Amino acid sequence: MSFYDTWSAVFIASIAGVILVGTALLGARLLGPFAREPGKSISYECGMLPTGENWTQVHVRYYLFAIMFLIFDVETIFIFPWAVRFLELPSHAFWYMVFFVLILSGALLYAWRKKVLEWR
Amino acid sequence: MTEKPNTEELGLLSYTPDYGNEEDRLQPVEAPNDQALYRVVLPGVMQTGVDTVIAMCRKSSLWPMTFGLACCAIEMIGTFMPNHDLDRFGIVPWPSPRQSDVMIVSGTVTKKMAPAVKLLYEQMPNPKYVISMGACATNGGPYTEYDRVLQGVDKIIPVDVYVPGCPPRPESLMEGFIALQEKIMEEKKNAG
Amino acid sequence: MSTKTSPDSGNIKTAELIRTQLPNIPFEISETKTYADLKIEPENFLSLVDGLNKNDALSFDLLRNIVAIDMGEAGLWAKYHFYSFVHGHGIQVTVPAKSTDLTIPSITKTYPTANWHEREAAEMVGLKFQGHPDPRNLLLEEDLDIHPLRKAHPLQKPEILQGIEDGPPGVEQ
Amino acid sequence: MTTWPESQGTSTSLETVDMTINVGPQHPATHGVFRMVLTVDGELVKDCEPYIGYLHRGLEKLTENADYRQAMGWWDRTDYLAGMCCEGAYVMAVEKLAGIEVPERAEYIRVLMMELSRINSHFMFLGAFGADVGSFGTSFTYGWRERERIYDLFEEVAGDRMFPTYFKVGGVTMDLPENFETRCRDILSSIRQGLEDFDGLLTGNEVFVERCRDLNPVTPEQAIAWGFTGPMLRATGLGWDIRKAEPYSIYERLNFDIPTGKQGDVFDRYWVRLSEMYQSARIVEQCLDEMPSGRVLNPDLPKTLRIDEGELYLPTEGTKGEYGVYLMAQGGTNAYRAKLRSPSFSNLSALRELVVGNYVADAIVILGSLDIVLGEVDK
Repeated sequence: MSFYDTWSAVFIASIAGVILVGTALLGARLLGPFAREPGKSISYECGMLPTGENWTQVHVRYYLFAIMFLIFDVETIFIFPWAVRFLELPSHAFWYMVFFVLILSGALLYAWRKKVLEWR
Repeated sequence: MTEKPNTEELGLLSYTPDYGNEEDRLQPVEAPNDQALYRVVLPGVMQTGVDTVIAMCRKSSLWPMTFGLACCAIEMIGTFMPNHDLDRFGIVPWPSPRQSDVMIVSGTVTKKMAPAVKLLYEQMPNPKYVISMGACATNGGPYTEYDRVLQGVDKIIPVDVYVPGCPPRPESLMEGFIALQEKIMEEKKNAG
Repeated sequence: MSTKTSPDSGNIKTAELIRTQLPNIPFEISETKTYADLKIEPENFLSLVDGLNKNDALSFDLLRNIVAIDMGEAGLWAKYHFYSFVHGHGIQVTVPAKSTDLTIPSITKTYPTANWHEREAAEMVGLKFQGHPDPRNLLLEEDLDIHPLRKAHPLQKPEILQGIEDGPPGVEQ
Repeated sequence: MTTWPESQGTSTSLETVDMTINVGPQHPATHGVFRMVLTVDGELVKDCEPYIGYLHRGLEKLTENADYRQAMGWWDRTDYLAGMCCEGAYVMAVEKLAGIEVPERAEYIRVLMMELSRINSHFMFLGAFGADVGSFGTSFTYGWRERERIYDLFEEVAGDRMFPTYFKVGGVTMDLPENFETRCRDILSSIRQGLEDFDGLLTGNEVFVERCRDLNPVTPEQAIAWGFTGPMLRATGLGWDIRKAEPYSIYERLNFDIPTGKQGDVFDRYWVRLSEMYQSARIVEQCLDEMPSGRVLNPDLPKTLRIDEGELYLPTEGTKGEYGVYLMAQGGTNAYRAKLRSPSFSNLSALRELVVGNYVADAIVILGSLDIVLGEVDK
């Protein structure tokens, strides 16, 4: 298999990506008449001028929930290719994935016991 | 007359945004007429083709900003609901001004509400249109004699279509939208 | 007319009941089409309100409504409507404000719902409610100092612009 | 300022600054142009500052400068969800002030129309409240299916959908069309069908009940102190309805009962309004059965209505609570002073006590459960 056969799919995908993103951005820039108005830069506060500053310190509980979500999101990324190729894989590959999922559910149990999931 | 109690020494937090005094709260806002880049880049003969295509796309997907002020808002919701369906014209009600094309001013615009209407109009992306729905938004309607009511929303923002009625029937609001679509098709040059 | 004129018009019984219960408060009783009316001076208005609220034969626990009226040369009046759930009777109390300082004692302590009613009455007619926790404008803008419901306050002239030139003959433009 | 609890072992105290969120005049959840500024610490509402007056259109000033009968155009635009309830209240007040008799048939037609517009307004509440809690489109479309039918009936009877100005001082402008009885009965059956649908859609929905149950319970004493009337007060368990307590028109001849809630929380307010609609449908049916024949308008009405000295305060049961009309006449054709006691005004004045201490999402649900109409709050 020559060099191009293996990598041609990657080339096509990246070119298509660039074209799509490019036309979207260029189209918006070309076709849409952008109007510079004083009100446009003010952040939308239901028709009122914004009060107070928005760059405030946010409580740490938001960060914890974001991290918990991230762990399980990344986990699904690993499960997808495994599930797609599941039939061709040898039978013992199943137990690898179960072991992987067990580790993460252990993490979930730990977080649960440390009362991270409660919303204080 | 009675002097105004200032809120600071009473320890009250006053969240009233300071839009300035009465006159410049009610200053009118002009419609922006910036030209899109393709009119500069493309040669003249091709512009009309692109204009018609874009105008057709724009007219068939008008997203109104739901801006219910008073009784006309209930008829406006009635027009969105399945009995007088507006979705078949591609008109999807959208709560925020950032993604909407049309501002339906449905109800009485009072002088206390005027600066908010102006700010919302400015925060809408260009090209934008305004439908003044009902007699109140057109010239103050039955409340035109009270001095805290603004006699028509076209005193502060440019209006494209006036829909008569108090409140206008859903069919007449639909007719207003169809008139707006025809207007978009005619003026496709400067809307470009 | 509806069969049972309700609330029984001019139910003087409630007014007499109040007279007997609160003998030492001077007020005049008069009759309106629906409720009896007590006219009282601002000085002993607070004591009347406490009497109405605390006295368990009256126990007026709901303040329904405060109406501020510009009576022209008779000054500014405020009319209160009270109702008692226990006994099911209602009363109207009229308080003419002194034309010198136009103040009426505020009753937000005993009736928290009076807060907004008094703010609206204050800004609409120019009465001042002494002891009100938050005397800002409610319906008008905060920096406005006009009293729309005064008789002297003008109306706005409706603008007839469209088609003004082809109006019917004889209509002064 | 909240600190991360020491039990986690991290001793750093992370100060957070309270953010002010402006739920402003143009907001889908405020049912009109109402604005409240929430001071929020994370998700918890610390303070709420309501601002009204964005729809102050001078109802009282205009009524003072117009004839008694002309002013009805403004009065039914106050509670624009139930046009006929406001018309009925104002017209009854003027008749009682002027001492004008109303024929029997007109009384029955009025009560029938008022109860239909009460159902109409409660359907809008169900639609909007469902949207506030989460089902954005479905509850609106369910509600509007019935509202359009009631609007068609109003249009057949009086020619306009929302503000038919069908009532007149002295009776009703026109008699009912011939097929009105059959039309009204099948609309009643479709209303009952609509109510079962809503029962299944919202009361049957476990998430909806979970969100509304035990949210912001109110005791009867608090409700009376804050001036709550109507469904807000009946939700706390105090079964006070002006149609029963101080009956006007022909309400004491009709038998219907007053649904009351148990602890005044958001679910009870919703449930009281839902079961009130069944009672209103019962009233409409009774009116249809006992409808006398005869004249619908008082024959000897004066050309220009002049009312000499007199004043009155007539409380009526509007859809949101006690819709009271105060009129003072000093002779002449114009009312000297007119005041609307608007239920939403008093219900809304206690918003800060209701909302503080809950989450932001629950604050929106509580505001939705008040069922305010800004046309009547700002007058």
